[in-house]
Amino acid sequence: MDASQIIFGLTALLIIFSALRVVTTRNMVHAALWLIVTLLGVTVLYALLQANFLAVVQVVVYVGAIAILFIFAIMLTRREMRDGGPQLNKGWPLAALISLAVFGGLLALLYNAPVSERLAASLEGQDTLGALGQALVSPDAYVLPFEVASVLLLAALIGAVYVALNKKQESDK
Amino acid sequence: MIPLSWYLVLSALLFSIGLFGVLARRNAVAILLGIELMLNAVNINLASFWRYGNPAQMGGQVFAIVVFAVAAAEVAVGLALIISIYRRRKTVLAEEIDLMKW
Amino acid sequence: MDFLNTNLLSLILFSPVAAALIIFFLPKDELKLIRWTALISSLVPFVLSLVLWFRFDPNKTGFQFEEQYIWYKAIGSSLHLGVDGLSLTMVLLTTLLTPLAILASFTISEKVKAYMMLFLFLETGMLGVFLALDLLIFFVFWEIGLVPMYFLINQWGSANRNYASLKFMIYTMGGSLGLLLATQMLGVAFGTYDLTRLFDLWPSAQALTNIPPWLTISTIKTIAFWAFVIAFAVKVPLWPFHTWLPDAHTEAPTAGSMILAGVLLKLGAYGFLRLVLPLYPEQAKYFAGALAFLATAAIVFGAFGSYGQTDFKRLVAYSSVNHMGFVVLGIAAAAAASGTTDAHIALNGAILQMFNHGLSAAGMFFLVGVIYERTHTRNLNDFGGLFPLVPVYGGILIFTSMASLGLPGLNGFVSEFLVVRGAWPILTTYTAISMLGLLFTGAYILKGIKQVLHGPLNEHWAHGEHKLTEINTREIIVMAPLMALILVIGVWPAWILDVINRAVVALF
Amino acid sequence: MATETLIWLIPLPPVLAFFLIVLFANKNKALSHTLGVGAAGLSWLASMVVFVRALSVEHLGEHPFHASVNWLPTGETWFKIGVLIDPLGAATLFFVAWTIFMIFLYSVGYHNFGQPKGDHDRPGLPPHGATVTDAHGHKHTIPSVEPMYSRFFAFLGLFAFGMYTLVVSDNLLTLFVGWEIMGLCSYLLIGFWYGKPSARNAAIKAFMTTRVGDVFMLLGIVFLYSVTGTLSFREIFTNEELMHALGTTATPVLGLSAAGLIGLLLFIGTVGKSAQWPLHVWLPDAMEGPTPVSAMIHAATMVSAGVYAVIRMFPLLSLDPATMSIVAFIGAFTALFAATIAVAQNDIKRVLAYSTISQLGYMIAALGIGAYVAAAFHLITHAFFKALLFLGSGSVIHGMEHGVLHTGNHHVDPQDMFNMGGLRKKMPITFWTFLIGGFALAGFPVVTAGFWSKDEILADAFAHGHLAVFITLAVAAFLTAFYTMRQITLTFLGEPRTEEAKHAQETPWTMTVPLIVLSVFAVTYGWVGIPEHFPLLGGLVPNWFHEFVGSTLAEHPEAVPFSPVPLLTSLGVALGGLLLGWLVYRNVKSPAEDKLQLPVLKNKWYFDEAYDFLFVKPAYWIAETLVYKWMDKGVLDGILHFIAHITGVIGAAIRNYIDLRVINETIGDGTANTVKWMGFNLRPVQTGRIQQYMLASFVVLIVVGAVLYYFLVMA
Repeated sequence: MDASQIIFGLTALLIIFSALRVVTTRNMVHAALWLIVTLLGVTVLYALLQANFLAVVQVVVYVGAIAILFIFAIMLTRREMRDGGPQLNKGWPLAALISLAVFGGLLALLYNAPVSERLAASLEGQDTLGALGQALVSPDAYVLPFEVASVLLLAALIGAVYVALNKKQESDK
Repeated sequence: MIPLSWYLVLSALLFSIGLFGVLARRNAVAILLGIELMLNAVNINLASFWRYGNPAQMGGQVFAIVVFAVAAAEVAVGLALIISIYRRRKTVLAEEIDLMKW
Repeated sequence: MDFLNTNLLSLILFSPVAAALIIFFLPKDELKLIRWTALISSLVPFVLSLVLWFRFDPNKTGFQFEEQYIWYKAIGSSLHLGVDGLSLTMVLLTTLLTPLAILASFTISEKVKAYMMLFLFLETGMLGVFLALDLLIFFVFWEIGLVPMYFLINQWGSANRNYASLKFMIYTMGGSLGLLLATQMLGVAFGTYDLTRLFDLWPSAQALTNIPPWLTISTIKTIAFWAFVIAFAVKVPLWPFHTWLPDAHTEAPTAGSMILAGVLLKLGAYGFLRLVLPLYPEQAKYFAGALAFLATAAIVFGAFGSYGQTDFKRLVAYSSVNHMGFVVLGIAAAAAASGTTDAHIALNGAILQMFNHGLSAAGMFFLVGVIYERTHTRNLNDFGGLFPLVPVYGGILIFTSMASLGLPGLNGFVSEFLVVRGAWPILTTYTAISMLGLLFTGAYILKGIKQVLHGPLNEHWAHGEHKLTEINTREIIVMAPLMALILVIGVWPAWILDVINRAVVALF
Repeated sequence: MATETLIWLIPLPPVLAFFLIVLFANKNKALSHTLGVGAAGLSWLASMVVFVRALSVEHLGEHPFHASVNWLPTGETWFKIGVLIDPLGAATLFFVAWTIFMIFLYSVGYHNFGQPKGDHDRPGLPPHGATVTDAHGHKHTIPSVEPMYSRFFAFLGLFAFGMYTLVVSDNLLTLFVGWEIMGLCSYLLIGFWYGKPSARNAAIKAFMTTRVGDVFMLLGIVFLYSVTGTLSFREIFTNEELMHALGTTATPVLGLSAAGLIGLLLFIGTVGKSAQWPLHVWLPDAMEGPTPVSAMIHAATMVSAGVYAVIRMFPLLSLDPATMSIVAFIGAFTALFAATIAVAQNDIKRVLAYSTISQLGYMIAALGIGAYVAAAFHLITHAFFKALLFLGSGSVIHGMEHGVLHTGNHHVDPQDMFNMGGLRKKMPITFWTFLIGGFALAGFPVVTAGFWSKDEILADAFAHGHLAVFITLAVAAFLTAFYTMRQITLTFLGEPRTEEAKHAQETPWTMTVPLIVLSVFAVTYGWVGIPEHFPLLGGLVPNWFHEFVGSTLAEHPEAVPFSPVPLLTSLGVALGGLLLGWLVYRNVKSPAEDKLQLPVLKNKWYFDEAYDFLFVKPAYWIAETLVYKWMDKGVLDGILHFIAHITGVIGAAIRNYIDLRVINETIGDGTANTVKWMGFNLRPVQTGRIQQYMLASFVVLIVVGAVLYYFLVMA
């Protein structure tokens, strides 16, 4: 058991625990905060995987932007949600069963998959970050999906602004 | 060294937890939180397959980045919808948002 | 000029459609504009067919001015047009009568735009039948002609128009069902609908593929022959298929009756000449007696039927049955003895009779329409002694009636004489019986004149709001070309008969 | 100008006049009659020129004036029409030109040209007279001008065209053309005063009755044409082979030869046109036309055309004895039959009408016994004196109308002979000319033309052994003389029997000049045909007519040997009849005293009634009831409507029992209902809760994934 394995194990435990808290805690603000913990755990995993760019983006985009968005949303909708009633719906045991079944199914697949025990090759002398940058803008590679993704993002943002606009108040003016 | 299967098992577990959150939580924001968990599970998979496959091929990372973008878009639209609905109906409970039934 | 020579027929055929499209874009309240546009544009095909008439070379046999365009290649049908002496006269008749009919309908004031457009479509339909050298195209135009006429009767007709238009439509369509089937059979059997080829292939065909073994080729030909004959007999109309005609003619608007009698009936007779005789020479010969019987019945019963009427228009309508009977009598005679001089004379007479009847019947219907427009009655007993009130109208009516009666010196006599002359040695008994019809032709014509013009004046029409007005200039202009042709053909028929004769000698 | 060209031109002026008057001159009376009379004069002039030139040609019979042009293409050949003037044609042309010209002239006076417009006259009715005020302030009623004056001359012009065409034709077809045009004109002229129902019906009767004959004639023409391939007289008659073949070919009708049958058919046309029994009924009614003129057309000119046609076709008829017997029988019978009716008529024109029928019968009978020259001779003399008589009777009526207008008593019929009497003093020219005409008709010996022509017929009949015909004709001649004298006596002799007759007036010169001209011919024309062997007079002048007209045909007929029997007979019947007529009627004052007014004669042997019952009423019934109501409306339309009804019933049945029940309710509605039921029951599944949907989709995902995994990977 080397150091990386230990780090992985601890990180994994953190991720599992915090993720469970995200889905179980009654307080929505807490749930959001637990989500941040989970996301940070995943960052550690990226680092272990030597995907440095992803790790950075995870922190900046997820922790920095998305999580904050959640907290804002929760704050905005909090008035009616003051911890009244259960946080889980009536069908939650069935949901749990399905989730377990999915997990079991995935494990079964992994069990039979030949790749499971593969170890990572060395990345010595490889400029993965440069390669990624090249891949994203090279016409031979992924420039089109990249651009499409950016357009999607733009459209989503405009759409979000439009949907969230308080039309009632607009017309009241 | 960490075998690939570790990452995969972890991601499967994270995915299932996120799925449970999506299926079981009453609060619509909480459902979105679950979705974020699931997306992160996917991203772990993508990154680890990149690392354990051919690191010269940047497809895995590129897909992960696309997932980031999609996640950001999804959260933005999703939360906007929730806020809009909340304004009109004063609720964020998924089970009460059932206008599109028969 | 070369363009004109090579495209003359399609210009004639489609210029009415083009005119109808122009009218479509005119504002619908500009009645005068629509009327004059229709009239002037209907003169275009007339002028073109005059060009055709003078460029036509009667010394050549076979079709002239032929044009062929791809239409439906997969089944061997093409838009094949052409004229010979037979169709040339009919084309001239059609393009002559249409402007006159349009001029005659200047009094129509309802839905003028639709009316004029239908009329022009009708002209194309009729011309198409006369010009087609493709069996399928023939059939298509044959049916196209029905639709405008149906609407003309149905929309602008008089009291009983629904019944009449329905009867007309269903009867003629029912009749042409067999024609369609037989047409398809020919097309399937030979892979072509081109008439010039079918004339060679079909009459001499000794075996057909794809027929049930229990049917012989002669049985098939007989059935197809009768399918053709019934379709054309309904249209001509031959006794006993004639009862649609009095109703349709009586209810149709004036110009509709003119065209119906003037041209539409000729389609049937033309079908006999163009298709039945060349395609089924043996069957035609075999059944000539039956045809002659029906023709004689049409002549005699048509005359009697006409004599028994109290409705002026219906009287004239029945006279069409009588006159067209002579056409079929001539055709029957030619069928029985094709190739002989007698047959040629009979056919000369039959074709000229088609032309002549077109002139005189159109004129008669128009004159009935003239008086109907003024009095709003067609009942012969309501008239009487109108001659002093309308001397010009009376003179024109007597003139046209005499042409219809077959007075020597006017056109009807020439053709009737030729038919009788041709038919006598071939079908002696039938010809003799048909003389009874000729006698009663006189009776009903005189009855019409007697009831309308002669006798004590019906004072109802002499004074006040009902005062009968004289025929006006527009109406005289409609009649003038008809009367001139009636007289010219009666006195000097050679100019038209020569063309017909050469075609007849070459064809039959 | 070449004679042939001139012949072509003869018929044209009148028809041009017709068109000019109809189109341009119908408002101007003077211009109309100038055109009409001028055209008639031109034709007359041309005819006379042609006649004179014809006389100067030797052997005109073998080399007649003849020209033709192509008219109708008939297959490979052409049908030619043309003009022909042979001796018969020339002789006919002579009298036709004269009589027609005289008619035109006479019409000017008859229709009161120059008189004022009538007070109540309207087109279509005879003029009723006009009231004028003279210098002394007295009101007089005088004759008024005919309102349709122009139209009359137009019709006359067309009529003249028809007659000239008929005479100059070289073939049967154009002869028939002229024949029918005259038929039309006779219709138009009889119905000239169309406002009178009697005139209207008479016109139709005339047209239809003659048309019966015409239809048969047309068949005869067609038959002849199809057998010989030509209709030209000369081409047929000079072709001996053809004639022989015609004479020997048998036909299935009555055992006649082809020539006989054709001849018979053509002869039926003549029976109609020349008003022979049994188609004679139209001619007396035709007197409804403008009194003398149209009557004259129908009595002197047009009806002669029928006889002319038979004379033309004589070579054909003479090939078959059976046809000749029929012709002789009909002629002789008609001659006697019509004479009996004439005896009992009181209308001055009807007497003449029946006498015309009778005299035409004479000619037909002469033809029937083979004496075609005699027939032609009588045709011409009869045309002159009968024209004279009719114009004279018109003059009488015109004079009587003066009287009627003077007294104002319109109930007096100016045509009834019993209203006349003593007119010889009032109308001397009319009287003397009428007397000449009457004596010619009666066959007054030696001086009148009628004697010579009638005598020739009787002589022929006797010489050729046709005794029955001879006796019949002799009796008819006796009756003719009798009723002619009756007419003259009642009209002119004695004292006026009515006030109107006292005030009758002589007619203007336009009417009397034609009378005088015609009376000259009525006397002198007989002298050109005096038989060579006649006692005393024979040989003084050559028998020109016999020589000239007889040369028309290749076979020159022999002059009959003289016999005293026919001469004495004709002398006896003529003088006896005249004498008896005068004796019987000189003191008769009213119809009641007339012993011969037998109902059967008065009613013309009931032929009108019989025809009405046998033909007219059945024709109406056949047309209106049988053909129209029963056959067309009943049976044929009945079948159509039945088919339509059956189609409707079948359609309704298909709709009600198949479409509605099976297809709509079971298949269509059934499917829909099932789907609806299922949807209704499945509806609660659609809760609208996304978590439930997602749950369900994951259940499906797992199950399907497991199944696929089991089958694809495990297996």
